[in-house]
Amino acid sequence: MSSEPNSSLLERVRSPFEGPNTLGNSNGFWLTFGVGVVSLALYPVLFGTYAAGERAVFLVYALLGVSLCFVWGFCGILSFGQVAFFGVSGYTFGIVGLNVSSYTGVTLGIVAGIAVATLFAAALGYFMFYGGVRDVYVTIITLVVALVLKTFMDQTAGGEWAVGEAELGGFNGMRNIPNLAIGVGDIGIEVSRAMHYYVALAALIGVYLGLRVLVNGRFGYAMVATLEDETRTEMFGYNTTFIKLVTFTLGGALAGLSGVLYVTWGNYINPQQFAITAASMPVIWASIGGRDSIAGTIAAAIVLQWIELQLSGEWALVIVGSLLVFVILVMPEGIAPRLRTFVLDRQSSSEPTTTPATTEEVTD
Amino acid sequence: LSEGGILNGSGGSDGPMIGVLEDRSGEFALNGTAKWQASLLAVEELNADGGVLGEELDVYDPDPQSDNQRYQELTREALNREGVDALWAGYSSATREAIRPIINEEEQLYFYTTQYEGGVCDRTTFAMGATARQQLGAVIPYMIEEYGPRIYTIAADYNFGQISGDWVRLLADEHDAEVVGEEFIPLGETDFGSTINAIQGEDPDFIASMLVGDGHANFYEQRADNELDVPMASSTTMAQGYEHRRLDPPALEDMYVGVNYMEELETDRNAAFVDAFYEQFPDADYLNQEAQNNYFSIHMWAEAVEAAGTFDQEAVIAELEDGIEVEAPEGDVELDPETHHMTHHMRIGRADGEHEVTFSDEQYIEPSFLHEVGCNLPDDPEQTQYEPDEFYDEI
Amino acid sequence: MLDLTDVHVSYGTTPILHDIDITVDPGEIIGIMGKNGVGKTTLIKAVMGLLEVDAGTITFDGDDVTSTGAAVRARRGMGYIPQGRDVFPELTVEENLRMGETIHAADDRLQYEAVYDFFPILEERQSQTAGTLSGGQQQLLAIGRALIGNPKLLVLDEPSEGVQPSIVQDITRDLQRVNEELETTIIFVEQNLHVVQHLAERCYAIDKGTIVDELGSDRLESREAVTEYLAV
Amino acid sequence: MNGYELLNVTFQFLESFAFIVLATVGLAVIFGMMGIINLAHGEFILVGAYATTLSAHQGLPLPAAMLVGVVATTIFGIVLERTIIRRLYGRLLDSMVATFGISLVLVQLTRILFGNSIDQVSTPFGAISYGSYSYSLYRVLLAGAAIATLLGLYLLFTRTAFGIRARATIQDEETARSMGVDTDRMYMSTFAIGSALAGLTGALYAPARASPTPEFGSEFLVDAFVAVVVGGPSVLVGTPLAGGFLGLIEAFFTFQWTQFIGTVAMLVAAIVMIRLLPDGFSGLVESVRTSWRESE
Amino acid sequence: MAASDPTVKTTRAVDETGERSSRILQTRDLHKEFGGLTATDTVDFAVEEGELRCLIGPNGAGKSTVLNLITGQLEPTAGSIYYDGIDITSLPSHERVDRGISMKFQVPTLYEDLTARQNLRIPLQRIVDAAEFETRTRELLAQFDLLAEIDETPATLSHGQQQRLEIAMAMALEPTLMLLDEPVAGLSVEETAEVAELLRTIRAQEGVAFIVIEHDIDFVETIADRVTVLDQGSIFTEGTIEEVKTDPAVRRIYLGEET
Ligand SMILES: Nc1ncnc2c1ncn2[C@@H]1O[C@H](COP(=O)(O)OP(=O)(O)OP(=O)(O)O)[C@@H](O)[C@H]1O
Ligand SMILES: Nc1ncnc2c1ncn2[C@@H]1O[C@H](COP(=O)(O)OP(=O)(O)OP(=O)(O)O)[C@@H](O)[C@H]1O
Ligand SMILES: NC(N)=O
Ligand SMILES: [Mg+2]
Ligand SMILES: [Mg+2]
Repeated sequence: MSSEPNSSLLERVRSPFEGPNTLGNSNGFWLTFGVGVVSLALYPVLFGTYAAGERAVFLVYALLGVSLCFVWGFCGILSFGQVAFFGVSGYTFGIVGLNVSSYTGVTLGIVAGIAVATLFAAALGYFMFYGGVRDVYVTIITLVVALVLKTFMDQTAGGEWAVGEAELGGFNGMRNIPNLAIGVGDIGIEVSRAMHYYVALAALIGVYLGLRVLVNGRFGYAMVATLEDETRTEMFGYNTTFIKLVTFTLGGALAGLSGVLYVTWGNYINPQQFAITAASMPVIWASIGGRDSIAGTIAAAIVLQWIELQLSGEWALVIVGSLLVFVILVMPEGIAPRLRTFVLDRQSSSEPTTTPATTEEVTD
Repeated sequence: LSEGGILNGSGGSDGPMIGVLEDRSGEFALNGTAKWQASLLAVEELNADGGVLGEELDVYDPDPQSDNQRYQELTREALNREGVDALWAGYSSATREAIRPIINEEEQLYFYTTQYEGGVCDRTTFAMGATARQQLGAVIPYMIEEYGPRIYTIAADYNFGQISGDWVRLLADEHDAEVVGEEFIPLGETDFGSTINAIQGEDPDFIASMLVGDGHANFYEQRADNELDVPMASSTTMAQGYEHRRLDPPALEDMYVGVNYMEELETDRNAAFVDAFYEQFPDADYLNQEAQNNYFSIHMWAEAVEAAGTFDQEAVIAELEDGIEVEAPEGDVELDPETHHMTHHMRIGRADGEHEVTFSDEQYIEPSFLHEVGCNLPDDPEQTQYEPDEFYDEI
Repeated sequence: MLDLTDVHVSYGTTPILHDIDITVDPGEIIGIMGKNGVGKTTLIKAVMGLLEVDAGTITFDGDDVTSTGAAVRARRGMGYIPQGRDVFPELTVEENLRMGETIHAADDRLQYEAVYDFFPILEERQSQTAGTLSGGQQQLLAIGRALIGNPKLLVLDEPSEGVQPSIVQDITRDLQRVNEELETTIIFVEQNLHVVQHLAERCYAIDKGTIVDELGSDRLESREAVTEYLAV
Repeated sequence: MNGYELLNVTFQFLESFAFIVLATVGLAVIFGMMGIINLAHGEFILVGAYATTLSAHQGLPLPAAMLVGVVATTIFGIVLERTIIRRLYGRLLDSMVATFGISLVLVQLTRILFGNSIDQVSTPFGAISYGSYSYSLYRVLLAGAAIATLLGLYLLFTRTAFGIRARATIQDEETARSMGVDTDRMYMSTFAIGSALAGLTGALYAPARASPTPEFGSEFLVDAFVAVVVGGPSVLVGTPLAGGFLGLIEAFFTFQWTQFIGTVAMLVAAIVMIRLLPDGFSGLVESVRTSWRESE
Repeated sequence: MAASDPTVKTTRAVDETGERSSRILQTRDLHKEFGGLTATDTVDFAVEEGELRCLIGPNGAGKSTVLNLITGQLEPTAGSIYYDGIDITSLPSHERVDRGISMKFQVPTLYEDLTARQNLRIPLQRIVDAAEFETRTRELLAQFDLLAEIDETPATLSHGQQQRLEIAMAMALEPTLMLLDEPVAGLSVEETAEVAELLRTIRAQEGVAFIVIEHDIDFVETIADRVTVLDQGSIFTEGTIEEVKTDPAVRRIYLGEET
């Protein structure tokens, strides 16, 4: 499909990442992607490690957005419950990390956090998909699950709600959660706040590329087929219920990863993470970025968080809310797919030279 | 991605700056807005008066929206990027606890101005509000005397409410009274039908209410609807969320609250303060106790800076620890150097059937609990929160 | 009764129909035939006002209705039976029929009983939701519903699709009866040879978006002439 | 449980039932009839409550003020429908995201315009006393209002031509148009009815809750969503059953333990119900009705 | 009524033990109710290997219901289904497909965002390795005369091409039983003839058995080995198309007088 016959090695490297299930497969896209990655990698150099340490949370949340984009954009499951897996993972990490001291605890905590989130997603997914729950009802159940967790965690303020050393803390939240580290006993590496940025960035890029391989492979075809027409896909011998379960579980695992990165970043988590506002954020990022565009969702998550931080006056929420309405009305499929169409149109009307876009134009 | 450029406040200026993180939206907007306004008023006055150490004072004041995660982010922002010389932040104790690790790690000079459960003994933190010991210590004995010994406690379900509940038990024990029922209610709860029935079932002499925030105001409303006429003692109502103004009478009838300040205090000094406040903010809803605490503590900080001759936080802390007295709208108040808490003028404010507030039993009360447990920050610069259940068997 | 003059229709920028001229006199039964995808449904929707025309005029019952909406045309006396099973799936059979009442003022409509006379199965199923009827039953319901409004012009899009042969025959007869007894003009799209031959008095053949032939009753008699157009 | 306690539970049930039903109807009509998930539903209620409260402060008697609340919310809903919502028909999930945006804007605009709270109007009617207990009469009467609302809706949507047309329009707009229905107006009217119901809820609860704040509406949202789902696609059948079932669970658990346990029990029961009855109560009723009809 | 019909009796010699016979499909007492409404009532129905069976009958007779019961889209209220000697009554749809049952829906429902090649990959990747995708795809498309459309998306294909692509996708699974619900509804005479031709070739080449529901009796005539007439949820009669067409009872309930 390429016009350059002598780039075959490059093509071979690229090929597992490309396919009809991802929007961006062109040279221009990969160039843009490279520019995006490099600018994100250079951010600490340009703006200092302190700023990077603070902004690491943008990347962590972007990963949460990706977890939704994956289940929603590629398998049609709109989950308002990604924050539930995120939060459960964060709390689990906290409990393990606060109880098992030293690097062992942290390492165990990472595993435990992601594992519990994954199992939780699997259990919830089993309950829903094998129970015949569909469409918007899935959305609402996941939302209600998040709200139940919020209600429950909110009342864990008393001393009786401690797991060993770790106080759940109710509305106060759980504090003094250890930093990210890996190792056993006293031997290991602790990730400083500034380094956290790179860990989050690496996780984000790794997950991004991994998902591209996945969605363009066998399983991806099955997911997308399920998304487009479940009954029909079943008639091709696919167990669509199982496909949805696997997808949902994987989405839960990704949200869990993001949850671990979150609590190790802020050393804190509280029930507000399960509230409707928090639960809506991933949906907003994916809607604006483009639900079937992973890169679009990442870009939207980062840009929107940045905008929200900049706008802190009383008009902030008015502006963010209006933006949301505007995007849904004007570009219902999201910005990234729209940009892609725009770029493609331009290319076909002018010379086929690819103009490297700026970071904001990363389309997937 | 480009960073910076549109930063809030005056990131660019190198003059003195304080951070004021107070809620103007979310669950605590009712309490936080006036805190923010009174802070701006204090800064305005300082600047009109030639600034602090001759320099104009800047404020970093984004809205944390009652969201503790945002508080953490903004606190880091204030400390590390804005480099504020002193920080005022947060209404609820949960907020304070969320940002305390950051403040302690960075050894930031921090003023927490809400009335609270008490016990914080941190080297760089100054608690400007009255403690549960000061408030409940004033109002609970009064109520026992006035109405009888059977107490029913309802409190917000988080650290503040739980520890305040402990204080009620303790005070009950000290005064031969009894807590006949106790219910901790999650923040944001708005249905109190069953709570009211439960109270009616116990028929206590009075209710000790440490409810917090918007949602909980519904209790008072529903109490009136259900014609539950048991009197109430509180450390949280009226002086903060001005329920006596917002709710229709007689929701707050027979509410007795231990306060160091309310807008309604009839002193000349307060009248001037109230006038200045509403002149600056004509649309303001209410000038609450915490707003007064912000106001006087900013002036107090400025005095300490002037005395130290520098904005250097260690020097200012040293100056504060030297003992300082300010003319607050509530009356002259002193900082207790050992505990970093204030000796306050405590009054019992009572709302009648028309929500008219009257004050009685003014006492000048020291922050005694921390003394008892041995908090002495100039000598022993620790970072601890003492809780009453560690020291009293009665709980 | 109905005149289309030089009508052009497109979906967005894709032109579908061009230079369409059709004339229907009162009381006539007109067939329209053509391959799949040539634009028959598009034409019918343009007649009903569900699609806007790019050019040309449509007059109905003496009035220019080119720019009036579907609802208005329906109330002026066009009854429509859409292609496929476009009944309201979650309304009951009876409620679907009641929708027919919207078209005309109360005094001017056919009673349910008359419809139930035509299609007894609908009476049996009156309180079942229409979505759970079999395909053929849904088609009957759609016709019944249109009849309730007592339209002057009945517009049908492939009424025999998915309907059992005996009922196709019944429908053909019933439509003729409607045409005679109620003096309803009928225009229909069909692929079914039987229906075209037995029902149509005159027939237009359509291909590549335009009318390519017009068959009078004489040519409609001939199976060859008709199948040629059905398999254009 | 003695007699008085039984009364306590009964009243708590009636209060829960009324709350759930009234919180839900507006949302349910807009969701069930139009396929729009209105995350700004709470803010529609907010508009009703503010309009009621503010006009009561202007000296209007409470019933008149409530009428103002309903009318204001209706007009507000129509304006929103004309400008934004009508572009979202058939786009269920998009409608959810867009209305969430609307909700953010409305809450914050309310705050900017009216501050952090407005003064309350008091609850009428006083309390019923029994033994050492008492219960607010107004709150109990709200259950009556809930039932009356449901009854009215039932009649409107099943007994009137308007109702049938509205439902038909939602199911197949094009065909409805070809049957002479002005579908544009149908959408608008249905949305207006949903808005009016939200406004009614706001008006009824304005005096029964503490002073309205910009967050007033969010209190209703969770119950409303849960009940819509548990109720199932048919609003008229589903809403009262969901209200009754969830209200019973909430009242019982609240009575036995605390309000908090009651809330959690209700949410958990809702999740279990959705699992057991993916089509909600109305789906269950539908299939029961079919077999009953067949067997007669 | 059905039980007393002699033609049904002959098909009743079921291998209850699940033993293999030349019958690829056998249903026993298949009964389906929708909340009290009986859609099918004790249907005993058998299809031989490689046979093309047409299922006809009045609207609402339960034909689609029978098909959906065989694919597993619906669960029977009572009765069982044997496929290739094995009881598949409680298997989920996708496992039935794995065993060789394939279904083509009436309305073409292709994956709209995928090209013909990618559409075919969905069934193909179930049974062949990635290395063979391309050759198999080309083979199939060639067989169905769609090779030129390999990179086209469904929207740009004609109705007839879409129908063929759909059948190609169903065939990609190499089924032993294909179920078609009204495959020529709405097709022109010409296209109908094409589909009939296609079915005959497939059957000749691959030995696939078919169950076809169709109201177009001319079409049925050109393709069917045997015809089963369903009425009111029960088998009314079975036989060759000639037998059925001339049966006055069938004419009365279904075909009508003309034709
Ligand atoms: N909504 C639409 N948008 C774009 N193109 C459309 C749309 N609907 C139909 N078309 C195209 O317009 C052409 C004519 O379609 P139409 O439905 O009128 O055909 P038809 O003759 O009724 O076919 P059939 O016999 O299959 O019903 C087809 O090529 C079709 O693909
Ligand atoms: N989901 C359902 N709920 C209730 N009744 C149903 C359902 N599906 C089908 N039925 C009923 O079952 C009977 C058989 O329907 P089915 O669709 O099998 O008929 P069919 O023979 O395929 O008819 P047609 O030739 O018209 O397609 C019909 O009376 C129909 O109304
Ligand atoms: N300090 C308080 N009220 O949380
Ligand atoms: Mg057509
Ligand atoms: Mg059928």
